[in-house]
Amino acid sequence: MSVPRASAPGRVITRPPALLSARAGAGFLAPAFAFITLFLLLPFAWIVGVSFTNQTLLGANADTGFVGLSNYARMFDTASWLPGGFGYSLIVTAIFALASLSGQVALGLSLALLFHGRRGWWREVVFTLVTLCWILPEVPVAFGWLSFLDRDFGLLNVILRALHLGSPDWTLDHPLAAIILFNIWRGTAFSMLLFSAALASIPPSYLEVAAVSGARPWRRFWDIIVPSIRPQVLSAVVLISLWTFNTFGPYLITAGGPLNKTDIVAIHTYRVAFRFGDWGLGTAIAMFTMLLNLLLTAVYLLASRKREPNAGA
Amino acid sequence: MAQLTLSGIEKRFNNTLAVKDLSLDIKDGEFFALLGPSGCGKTTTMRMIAGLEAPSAGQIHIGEREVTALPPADRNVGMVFQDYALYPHMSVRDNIGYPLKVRGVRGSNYTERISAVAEQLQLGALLERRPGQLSGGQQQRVAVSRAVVHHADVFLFDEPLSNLDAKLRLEARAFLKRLQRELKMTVVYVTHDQVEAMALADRMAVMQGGVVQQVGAPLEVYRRPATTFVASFIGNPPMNLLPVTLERAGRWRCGDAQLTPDTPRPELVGRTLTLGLRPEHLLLDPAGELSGEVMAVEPLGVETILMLSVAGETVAVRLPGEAEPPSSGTLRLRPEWSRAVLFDEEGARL
Amino acid sequence: MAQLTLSGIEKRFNNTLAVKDLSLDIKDGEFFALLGPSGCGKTTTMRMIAGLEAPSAGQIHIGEREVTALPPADRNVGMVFQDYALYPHMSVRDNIGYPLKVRGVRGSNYTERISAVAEQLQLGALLERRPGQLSGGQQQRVAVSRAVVHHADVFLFDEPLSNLDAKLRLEARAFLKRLQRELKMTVVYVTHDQVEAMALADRMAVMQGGVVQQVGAPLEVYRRPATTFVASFIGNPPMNLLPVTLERAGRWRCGDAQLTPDTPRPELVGRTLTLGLRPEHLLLDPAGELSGEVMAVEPLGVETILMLSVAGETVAVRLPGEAEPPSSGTLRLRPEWSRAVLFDEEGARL
Amino acid sequence: ESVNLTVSGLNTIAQKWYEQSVIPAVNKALAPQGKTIAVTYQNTASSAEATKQQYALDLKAGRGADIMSFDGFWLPEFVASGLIKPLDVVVGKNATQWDGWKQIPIGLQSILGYQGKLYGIGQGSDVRGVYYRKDLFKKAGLPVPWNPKSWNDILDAAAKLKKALPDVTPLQINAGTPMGEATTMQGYDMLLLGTGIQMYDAAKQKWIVKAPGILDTLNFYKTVYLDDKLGESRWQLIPTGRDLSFKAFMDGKLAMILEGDYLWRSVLNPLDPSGMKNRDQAVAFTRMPAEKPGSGIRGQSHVTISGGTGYLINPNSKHPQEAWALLSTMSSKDMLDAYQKLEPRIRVRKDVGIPSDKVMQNMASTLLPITVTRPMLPEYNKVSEQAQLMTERVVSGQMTPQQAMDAYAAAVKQIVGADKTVELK
Amino acid sequence: MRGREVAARLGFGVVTSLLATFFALPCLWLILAPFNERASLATVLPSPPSLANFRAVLGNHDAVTGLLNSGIQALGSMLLTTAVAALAAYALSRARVPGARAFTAILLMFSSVVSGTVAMVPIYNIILKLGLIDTQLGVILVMTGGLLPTAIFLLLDFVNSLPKSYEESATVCGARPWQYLPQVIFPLIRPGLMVVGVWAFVGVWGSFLTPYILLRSNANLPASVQAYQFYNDNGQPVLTLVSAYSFLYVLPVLLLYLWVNWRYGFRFFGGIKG
Ligand SMILES: Nc1ncnc2c1ncn2[C@@H]1O[C@H](COP(=O)(O)OP(=O)(O)OP(=O)(O)O)[C@@H](O)[C@H]1O
Ligand SMILES: Nc1ncnc2c1ncn2[C@@H]1O[C@H](COP(=O)(O)OP(=O)(O)OP(=O)(O)O)[C@@H](O)[C@H]1O
Ligand SMILES: [Mg+2]
Ligand SMILES: [Mg+2]
Repeated sequence: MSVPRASAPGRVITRPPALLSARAGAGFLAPAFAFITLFLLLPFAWIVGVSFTNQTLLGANADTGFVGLSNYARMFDTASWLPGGFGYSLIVTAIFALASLSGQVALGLSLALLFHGRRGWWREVVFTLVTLCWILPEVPVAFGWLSFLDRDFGLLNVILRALHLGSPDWTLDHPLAAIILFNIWRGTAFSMLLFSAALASIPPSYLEVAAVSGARPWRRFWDIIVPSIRPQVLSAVVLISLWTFNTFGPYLITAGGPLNKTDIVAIHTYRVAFRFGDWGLGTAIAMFTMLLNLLLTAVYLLASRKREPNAGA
Repeated sequence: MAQLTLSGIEKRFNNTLAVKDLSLDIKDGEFFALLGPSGCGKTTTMRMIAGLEAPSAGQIHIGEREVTALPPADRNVGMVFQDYALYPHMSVRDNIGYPLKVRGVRGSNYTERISAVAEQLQLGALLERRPGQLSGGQQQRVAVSRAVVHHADVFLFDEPLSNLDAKLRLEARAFLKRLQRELKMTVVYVTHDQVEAMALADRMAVMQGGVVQQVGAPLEVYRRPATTFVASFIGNPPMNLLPVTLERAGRWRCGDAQLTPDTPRPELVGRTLTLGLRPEHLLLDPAGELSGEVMAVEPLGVETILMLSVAGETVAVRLPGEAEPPSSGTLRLRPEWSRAVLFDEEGARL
Repeated sequence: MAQLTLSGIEKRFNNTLAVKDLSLDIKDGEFFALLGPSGCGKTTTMRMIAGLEAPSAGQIHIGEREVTALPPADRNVGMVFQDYALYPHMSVRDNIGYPLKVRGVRGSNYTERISAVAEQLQLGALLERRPGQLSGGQQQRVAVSRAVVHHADVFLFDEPLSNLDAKLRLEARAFLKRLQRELKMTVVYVTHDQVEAMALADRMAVMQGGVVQQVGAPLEVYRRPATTFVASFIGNPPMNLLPVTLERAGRWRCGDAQLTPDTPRPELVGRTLTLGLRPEHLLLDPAGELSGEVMAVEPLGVETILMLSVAGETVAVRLPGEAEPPSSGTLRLRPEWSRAVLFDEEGARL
Repeated sequence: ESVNLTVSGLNTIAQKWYEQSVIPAVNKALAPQGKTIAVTYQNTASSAEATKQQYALDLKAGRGADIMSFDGFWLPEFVASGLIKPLDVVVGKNATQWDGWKQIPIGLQSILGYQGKLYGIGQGSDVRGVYYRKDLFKKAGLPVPWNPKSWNDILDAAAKLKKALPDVTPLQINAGTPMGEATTMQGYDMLLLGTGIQMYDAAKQKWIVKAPGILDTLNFYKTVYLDDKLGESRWQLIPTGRDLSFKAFMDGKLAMILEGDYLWRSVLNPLDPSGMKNRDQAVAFTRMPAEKPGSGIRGQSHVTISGGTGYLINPNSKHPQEAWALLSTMSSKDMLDAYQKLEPRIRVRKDVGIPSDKVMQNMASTLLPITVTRPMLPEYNKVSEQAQLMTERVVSGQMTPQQAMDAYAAAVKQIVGADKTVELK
Repeated sequence: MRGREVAARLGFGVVTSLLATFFALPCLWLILAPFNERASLATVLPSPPSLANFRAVLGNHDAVTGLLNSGIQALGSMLLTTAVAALAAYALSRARVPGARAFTAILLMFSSVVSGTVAMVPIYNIILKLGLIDTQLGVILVMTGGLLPTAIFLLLDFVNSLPKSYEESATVCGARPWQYLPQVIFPLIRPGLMVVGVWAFVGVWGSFLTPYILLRSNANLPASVQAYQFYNDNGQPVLTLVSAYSFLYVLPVLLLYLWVNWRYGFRFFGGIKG
């Protein structure tokens, strides 16, 4: 039998096994790509463009006039760091996002850990409850919270009074705490679901080996669980940060006030762009926010790339 | 090292009884194998010894200490899991050293003890690698190192070799046996591979459905299986089991064939029993009393396995490697009566 | 059914050459085994036959058809994956029928063909179950049914038995062999278990590092391994390999021992070669020329394996099951010269 | 020929009115021309910002409802961006020669008029004043009916109430940003007008950014909310504050409230399930006094301010004549009389009264003659927000009245340009 | 040991009950207020419970239509998003697109900003050009565009964790991608599709701004916009009606979630590792 050679070995470089040919893959991606181009990239281009103009919704500036970077300069003028300014809003947002993030991760992780390896109706009840807080529509839920936080009739204060812990006026005296609490309440489900999936993917034998090796629960948590779910923690941190940074929900609780104490970036942008129709400034703020988000995403990509080379078997 | 005593332990999961009234006495320095088919309760037994599962009844002693209610960390056992459970985020060194680390061993003591074990298990050069960069055999040795780095009283191995390929398995087997001898370890070794159990164990227990069927030295179990289950589980191919009716003393019927055993057993006349014969104890003989139709021939080199249909049962016959039996037709067989075993209606050896 | 021809196929992954210049001619109706250690390229070869991997060079023919560039769906092969890849959301019936469904077979034709196959593989009663409700052995039969329900030209099995426990494995082996005979299937069977390969295959290829070391009938490979690698891979325990120096014709030296072989081989004098002897071809004999120190005794029932240290090498000796050799001390061994094999410096048989 | 017209901003009651009265009437009127009209409704509820946004987008795209409900003070911005056109352009002489104009006072015509052009027909207007609880006043030994002549009268009454009824909040005057325009119109403007000035000096065409009147106003707030604690400052700072004040008033926990006629006809409406069954017995209305008698705007002793809504015709309408026919019909006496049966309130036509409600009728007749409107300027919104913020800063104690006014001045100067502002001494 | 075990169980019970209470309490008002004829922000048991609020709400034709429209828009977007995202995630996972992860991560960041208030003007104009203003399809398309990146991101994890041998065995069986995708792959990642589907449904069901900007006719407006029927002229909610309408508005989401959770389990696969 003659053995015909296609070519000398080493010259032919076949692609690694792709289950899907590049053509079919492109076909599958096409609808998503069309949607994304039409409804994300195109609007994005508009935002970039308008951020260099003094366009307003109505009035004499309703048509575009190029103003260079002056919108960006306006964002950080001297009034910016006073209540109501963008700089002030950034600080508020940073506190809001950091506190919400740590709260959500801590609470979500605690719930996931508490129920790790447990089955049964109680777990179903708690998980359903927490998940519902996440997926129920924002507006009705906000009414629930307004009621919950109400100084006089709110359940929170009813309980606190019963415990002789006073009855603080949440939306007036601690508005930032109130919306942080609200955001944690609303978002915990995501990290809880994420972490319980992550915990379920840790082979039980990892923890058992540690137990047999003499490690106590706290030790097992730090030595085994934390390193094992690091990638998921990273995902959670980035996604929650992104979502928290851009959430508008607290508007329904405090409307950004009082005295702009809860003027987070999304609310600030809403006020500038929607209420005052100042598109130039509004889009510039959106662009700046986007750059901050981009930074976050980049850190995420770098961090997740770094762990790849020494990923285990 | 210490001896290990299980007294009447039992484990119930909801409505399944995974382990039933199990008592074992494992001696100091003994290599003890737990053998049985999948789901028979081997792992559950071992997890109870380690403290990973609480027994529903019974007691466990390690040495003089009762450990039944102690958490795993307080039992001072070493354990190797079936999947090794090496930590992918730690180097080989830190994997091996983990039991030392949690006990607060630090500094030079820490590195020295790891090096000593790694030397012994020929892992010296691999200490800085991650488990993902090791072959299966190397991973197994790391898992063993982690179990032995700390001087445990009892060592537990849960099917440590089942993930290895045939050749590696042979090597690892010899290695484990040597290690156990050298360190005089008390070992409980779980496996469903009877060859492995026989090759390694000083004594072994054969389990089925949560119940120990037989405890004994490997050869004893091989030669005199306590039940038909043990008979059909041990040996490769396993013992052939044929139904026989004792019509008269010294005249047994098996299918159409009339058998004339050495020992007539008049006391059993009239009963229908099971005759057990290992494949090497059925000899090809034109004058044999049994006849069977050839179904398959498996030439394995050192031996040839002949599969026959005798009285409706599949019967294996072990022939030397050079034998070239016909691959079809009917052959006659002669039992080697001195090796035959007889089981009663419930499957217990008579 | 059809024959299968691989001509000089080769597979390169980035910088590893997984399969190198492989040519095989598998006959119509033949049971062909691909045997080799982990990572030697068995799966890669099979995936190239199925079309799941594109060869970097060479051609594949099924029957008269060149299929090298065809997608898997056009090759008309049946395949059983190592993990079975049964679809958990479909009933057993729909799993088996999937190849028919995608080919537009409908109605009574569909159900009848499934029933026929299921009957043959004794799955008739399980057709409405989900794969998750089946035992390992049943799952394997479903996977096989799915591969054979459509009349493929070639059947590919990738370690189909490696997930089964020892007893099931034996049964499944016999069953597969019978099926292949009945349907006259052309089968390529990948395994790393040499016993399995020998029991099943008409011919087998032993691979190492992407290169075929030997192709032949099982017994031929067992008796006359082409290389030291094959010698050490086949057999359980494998062939003992001892370094020998041919000092004079008929006078070979192995360590301290002087050997006097049957055939003096004067043409090889002066070279240092490797002597291969299977464990069953080393006999205990007080007058034997070789001496070894006992390292371990493994009484396996039907046989006893004795591990000795001879001239610095570990040597296995196969003894009958009843043998009770001393578990320490020095024993003398006599090679059965007629069965000895000699390998050159590169490891090829002379 | 059947013409389909779209009308935006009709609430449920108005839609009922349309079905029962307006559509049959307009079809009868058009019958001679062989035309019929069908109407599609578009709800524009939600916030004013959102509605404006929707209108702006639609008008820019050359679309939108044929007849659009419009808040009068949006006009300047829409006119400035050229999105709406006067009636004489869109409709022509049919509109200019409508006989209904005669029944609408000039001041109310300008609800939808800007710079001398009419863009649509106003429909309703409103007035503001003080509501008080007769029962509480009697308990506190205050006279009923009560006619305060100055801010001090109000403060005195409040002080008496506070003393006599410790768990009753005496007074509510809107402040702070959460209430939005309700702060500017019902609170800040009502006080500022009492000092004799308005936010914008129409004669000089300048925004008044510093003035003794502003300080007086802020000091009044400070007295009420901080110094004498006559009001609940909390309500001014949280989003639900205005509702809480309404509820307190209904529950007899609030004695006086400065509000629009909206409170009377809607919130307290006894026919509404959540309204006040005994409104007519417990609640009385009185006009808001100036700071001192005669110190109010135009030398008035009482002040009020009005807004107004109406409907205009979309310049993009394909059927402007039919739209006009509909708009004029719905603004006819017959139709508005019919509407008053469903929803009685202050209408723009002189010949349309408020038949079933003497209190409302009284408000309209005493206050409409002395009312003012907000400045019709594109920047108004942003300035108004600054005014709200100014009151918030005072009421919360964050700034003194002087500091708050200074901050207000600085912010307004930035919004409108320093040359368009004036500081009064 | 026994004592310690009891203590541990007790501690677990107390801690989880407290957490559950924290999550349950703010929802209580939503359940109680609708049945209270004089509902306020106070969370009190209605005495006597009444259906008057519901009668009033259901008597409002536009509001009822709004609930149906919400259903159409949410279901439409859910199906479209899930289908398009599943195809894309499959392609990204299997066709070896270089930089697939960076691509989805950056899109994710985009979507969280671009779907906010400032993007409404260009989106209005795009839909205008497509001739879809005041159509439910327009809303469905825009919502799908906004939801896709996250949907792809979530699904990618599910597809990546699926052994390739499923598709390989299907191709060897003779199936083409358009056969084995619906027959084999999608059923296998169904829990993922369900999570994404529920999440998309909820996202659209609760969205206000997009439908508000794109829709005009009462016949097309969803419940989130029609809820303003129950606000008074001064933009304040009429709590009796709003609470009843909220109750009706929340109910479908609740039922959908409970059904999916019961039928398929609402969970992530192995956690999102990115
Ligand atoms: N956590 C558990 N909950 C319920 N049943 C269990 C649990 N663990 C084990 N079982 C059941 O107990 C029995 C014994 O299981 P065990 O794991 O001990 O078997 P095994 O002998 O180790 O089997 P294998 O060889 O398959 O590992 C089985 O029937 C199993 O299904
Ligand atoms: N997709 C791939 N990319 C890169 N290298 C691969 C790939 N698939 C296989 N290889 C390499 O090719 C070689 C042969 O692999 P193959 O899977 O064929 O081995 P095998 O003989 O089937 O082994 P096993 O018995 O472990 O299944 C190995 O070195 C493996 O690491
Ligand atoms: Mg087990
Ligand atoms: Mg393989």
